Amino acid sequence: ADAALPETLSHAGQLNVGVKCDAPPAAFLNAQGKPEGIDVDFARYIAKNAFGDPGKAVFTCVTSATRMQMLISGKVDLVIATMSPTDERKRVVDFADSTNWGASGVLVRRGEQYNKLEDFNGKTLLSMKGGWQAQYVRKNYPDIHLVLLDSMNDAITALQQHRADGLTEDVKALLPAVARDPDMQLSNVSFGISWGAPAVRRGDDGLRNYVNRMIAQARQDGTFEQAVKKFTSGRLQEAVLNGYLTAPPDGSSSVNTVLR
Amino acid sequence: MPETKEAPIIETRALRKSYGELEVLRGVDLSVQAGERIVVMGSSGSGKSTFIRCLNGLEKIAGGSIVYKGRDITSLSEKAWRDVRRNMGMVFQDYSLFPHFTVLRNLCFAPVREKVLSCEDADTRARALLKRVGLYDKADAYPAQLSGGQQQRIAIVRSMMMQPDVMLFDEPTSALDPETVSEVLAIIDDLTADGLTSIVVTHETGFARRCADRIVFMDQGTVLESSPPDVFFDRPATERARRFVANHK
Amino acid sequence: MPETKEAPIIETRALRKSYGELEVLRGVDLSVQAGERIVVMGSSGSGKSTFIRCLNGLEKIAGGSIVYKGRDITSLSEKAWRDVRRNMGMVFQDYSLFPHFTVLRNLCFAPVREKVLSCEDADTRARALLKRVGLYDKADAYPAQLSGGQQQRIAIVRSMMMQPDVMLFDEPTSALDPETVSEVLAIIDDLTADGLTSIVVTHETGFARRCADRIVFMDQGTVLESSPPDVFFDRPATERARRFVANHK
Amino acid sequence: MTGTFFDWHYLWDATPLLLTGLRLTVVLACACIAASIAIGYIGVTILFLEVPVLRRLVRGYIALFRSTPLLVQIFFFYFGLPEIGVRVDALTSGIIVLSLWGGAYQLENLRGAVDSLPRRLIEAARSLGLHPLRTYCFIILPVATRTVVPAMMNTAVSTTKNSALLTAIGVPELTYVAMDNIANSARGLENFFALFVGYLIIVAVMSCMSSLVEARLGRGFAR
Amino acid sequence: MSLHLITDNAGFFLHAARLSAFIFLMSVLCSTVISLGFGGIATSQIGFLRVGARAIIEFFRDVPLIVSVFFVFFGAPMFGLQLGPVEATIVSLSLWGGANGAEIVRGGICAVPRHQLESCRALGVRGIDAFFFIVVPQAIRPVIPAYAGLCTILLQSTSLGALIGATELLKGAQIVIERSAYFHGGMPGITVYTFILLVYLAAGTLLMRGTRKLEKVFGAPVRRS
Ligand SMILES: Nc1ncnc2c1ncn2[C@@H]1O[C@H](COP(=O)(O)OP(=O)(O)OP(=O)(O)O)[C@@H](O)[C@H]1O
Ligand SMILES: Nc1ncnc2c1ncn2[C@@H]1O[C@H](COP(=O)(O)OP(=O)(O)OP(=O)(O)O)[C@@H](O)[C@H]1O
Ligand SMILES: [Mg+2]
Ligand SMILES: [Mg+2]
Repeated sequence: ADAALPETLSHAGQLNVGVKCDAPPAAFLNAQGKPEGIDVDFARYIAKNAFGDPGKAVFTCVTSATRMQMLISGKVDLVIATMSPTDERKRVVDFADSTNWGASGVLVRRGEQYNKLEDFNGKTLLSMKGGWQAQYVRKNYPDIHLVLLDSMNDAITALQQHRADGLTEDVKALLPAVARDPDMQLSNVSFGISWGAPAVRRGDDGLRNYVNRMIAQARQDGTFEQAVKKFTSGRLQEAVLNGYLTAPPDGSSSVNTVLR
Repeated sequence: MPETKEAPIIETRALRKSYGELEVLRGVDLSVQAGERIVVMGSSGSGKSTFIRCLNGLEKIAGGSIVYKGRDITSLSEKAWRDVRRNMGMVFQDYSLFPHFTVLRNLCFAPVREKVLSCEDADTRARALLKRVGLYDKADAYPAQLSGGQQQRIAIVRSMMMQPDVMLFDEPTSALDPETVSEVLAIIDDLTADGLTSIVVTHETGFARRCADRIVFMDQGTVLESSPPDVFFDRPATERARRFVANHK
Repeated sequence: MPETKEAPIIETRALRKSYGELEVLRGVDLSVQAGERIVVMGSSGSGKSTFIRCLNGLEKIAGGSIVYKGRDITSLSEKAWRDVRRNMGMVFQDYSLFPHFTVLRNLCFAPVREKVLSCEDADTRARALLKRVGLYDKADAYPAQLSGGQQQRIAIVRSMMMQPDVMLFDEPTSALDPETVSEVLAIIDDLTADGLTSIVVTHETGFARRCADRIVFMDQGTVLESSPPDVFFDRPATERARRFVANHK
Repeated sequence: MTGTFFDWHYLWDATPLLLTGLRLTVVLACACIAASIAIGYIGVTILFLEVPVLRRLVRGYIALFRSTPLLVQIFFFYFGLPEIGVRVDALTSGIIVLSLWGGAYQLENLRGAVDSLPRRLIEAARSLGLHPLRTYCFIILPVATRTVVPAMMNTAVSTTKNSALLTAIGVPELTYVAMDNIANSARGLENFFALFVGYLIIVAVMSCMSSLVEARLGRGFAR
Repeated sequence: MSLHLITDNAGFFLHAARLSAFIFLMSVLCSTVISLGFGGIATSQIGFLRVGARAIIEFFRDVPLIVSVFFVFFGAPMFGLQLGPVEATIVSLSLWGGANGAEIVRGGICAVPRHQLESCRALGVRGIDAFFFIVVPQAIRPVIPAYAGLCTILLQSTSLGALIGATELLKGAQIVIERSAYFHGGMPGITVYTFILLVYLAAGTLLMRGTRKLEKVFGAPVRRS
């Protein structure tokens, strides 16, 4: 094993990591109940480097609502769960460098035309609970009626059923819906880049630095590329790969970026 | 049973009734003349309550017939029974007053609702009856505010509101404490004295002796004896009745 | 009250008891000789039950004293009361048998648990008593399988198991139907005939006349009369007692 | 959890948002309680009058709603209703489920009360020659209602408390607002404090109301 | 309806259902212990014990169960406890069930007719013997239906675990829905929700059957022949 193994890992003897269980392609449980996905592969990659055994990554399911709590309470030492660094969150946990970026977009029903977020004033926009898009919209566009849900599938169903006019999320998360549902399309609205970053407990710099190194290494040796290709296809694959491997158009950096 | 000249007001022939396996009435024959005052006695479970409930159509009978004023009412529709019941008052063992109505409303509700009396008539009649049983000042009380004896007197008055031809009483005093029993029995005696036909199930031998024209003794679902009180109490014909009378002192 | 030579087995002096505001007993004086058979009568609410429960320590008294066999037991500890109670049987109005025990277990539970009798002795005694009240074959039945009269007979037998000196009965027959009343009263008569002291609260005048050595008439928390049955029933001294006797025919 | 142990300042800032949640909770509760009591009365009437086919439906309805988790019912209706062509938003869907759920319980309460009425009471009405429908409307229902008030109030309180489950489909009632605050700021203590106070107030108000209703209905009724 | 959705994930559902069952059994066990303890204390003669117990019971009864689930999950670290979703669900269900069960137990003890205790006193039986041999056996039977009702609610409430990420049956269902929608498209929601609704219905019915049996067993000697 690595000589510079952070204390958290050497002490635990394994990597306790929290991932989502219902968020393909990032992380999900397969029919056998085993975790799979891009985040899961990355966690196994870390474990393999740390302990020489990818099986030393031990996964726990978290949700958007519980992921910070699981970290704070010590149930897991690392959370890789599509979490964007924000000021509010940084008061509670520490973020490693971001692994990927994604533009936020709005999914709408085919044939409906929206060009900027203002177009949704007075209309209903869906978003995920605890997602930063919700906060962003609430803060900057108070006239948009915002409805927050727990899961993407709920939201897409709601949109199909005309319960709302749009669904805002990471473009990555929206693309699968576009791919499988001909009645849905991505609108021209694109508002800001969100980063996804692993998080560690406040002050656990050892693990944070270690994860930072792993991210750089994984980007180099094609680990991310492989993982993305394994769980995605088509337009989605393209968008996700871009998010992992290229720099974002707004010039923001993956290092300690905070969304406001 | 001795044949009488006049047609009976109410008559049962071979009345039978079972609850599941249990045969409760096994052919009850009884004919009651208008104005007669009958007391039904018998030990617990002998079928007295069941019999009196059959008379009123509260129980469906299994066989035999009931003739009321010359008309066979055995298999009337529920609607026709309702009309019959208006002419047949019934008072139960435990006060069955409507707890959410005042005394006056208890008395007037059925006759007014069923359009037997107008509102004013019902009111007049109710107050007159209340006066007669000494409860005039309780007209606006609720049942729960009355003692058991008072409640039972109201229940009797209620069933008199429709001016019935026949009054049925099922142990009207058995839920009362000893001191109020005689007060309620006196009311029954008073109200039925002037020509009203009445059938009273009771264990009160004093009342039976004093007020009954005839004692009907039931045992195991049949009428075993039917004789005037002095005969029944002093020279009962059957061994069973002798034992019964002895137990009741 | 006439003074007697022998020391009384149980005696109360100026016994008082209140429930909150309500004064239920206002100075009850009574002295009972060993072997005497007392019947306590009085209208409802006059404090009969409360009095008899005080004798047995089931109610804490507010004033006065109770002397049992020459010993003041007024302010004993609960533990000492337990010993006194073993010598004082008590039978309640509603059959208070333990519904989850068989008849035999009902009888043997208290004496065996409290180590008054051995298991075998209790069993022998229970069966003897059951035979005496004619319920030998019901030893293994559960209370719910018995009629009210049978249950009450068992309750009486249960309180006789400890061979008490004094038996207290609180309206032992008032929850029974008329025909079984006399059967239970006969048992009480039989069991208390041979020198057992007994205090019976009852409304049954027949029983009181026949079996009591003395009638104690209570009214509003005091003893109003205390006289032999023939005197009490035929020439009551007070107006209140006269009214009471008249009501009970 | 971070910074000061209990931040009144934070709570003060969050209060307006929490109050919108509280308001929705109250509205939800009122709507669902009213609807569920209505369902209860309709259902018990169907059962009592033994309406042939409807009776079985009512039985099945009670069984279904009483023996499955409300949370699953909430999801089921939220995604199930549109499949049969009913397009409603989360709030409406939530109100429907919660009313149906409460209705099943209110119905059971009423059925129990009607069944346990003294048989004498009904027989007395019959022996007076009173029409069965009038007996039902003027005697049975009023008397049963008086005995059922405590149980009815219990169910009403449960209905109110269970409105918190509508959080799961994004109805922004009190719990939803508080949990959203926590997910965003990890300020658990303040938000839970607000939740406890909010629900305690609602439950306290409801118990007071229930005592009032009981006292009012019970006038001249209980001994 | 696509039934293969169910059959393909049978193992997964079974696993989730096992977790639900585990949460349920643990909650019932802990609730019973808590309710016996607190129910007993709530009927005790000692004033402050009684009042204290009643206050705690009231508190847990008044707060919506879902709020106490969240509270236990997010609040436990404040008391130095580290509870995962499953443990938090069990703890909160137990506290809630214990509070409600205590009320039931208290009711059962109070419902034993007074004259039963008085007969014991009149026979000179010690208080403690009377409590264990006379009061408790008689309190059990009338308590069973209410307690069974409580168990039914506990069974249903295991689904609350889904909201804090315990992969019990409901959360499992949601995971299957997400995965299936991602890889195969369509609207798997209605099928899966119908399926688990039926599973809960079956479990609830089974539970009720069981208690009716239990009632018969305990009711036997007291019922009229
Ligand atoms: N609804 C019923 N279902 C089954 N059996 C019944 C029913 N009502 C009465 N019985 C049985 O029918 C028999 C006769 O009952 P009934 O009430 O007529 O007796 P009774 O002479 O009025 O007695 P009591 O003096 O105790 O009132 C009894 O054995 C009783 O158990
Ligand atoms: N536990 C109690 N709390 C308050 N008041 C009581 C209690 N027990 C009895 N009382 C009251 O005390 C009075 C006397 O009651 P008690 O039971 O001694 O009368 P009683 O002579 O036995 O009457 P009955 O013939 O009806 O049994 C009554 O007014 C009754 O209401
Ligand atoms: Mg009868
Ligand atoms: Mg008494």
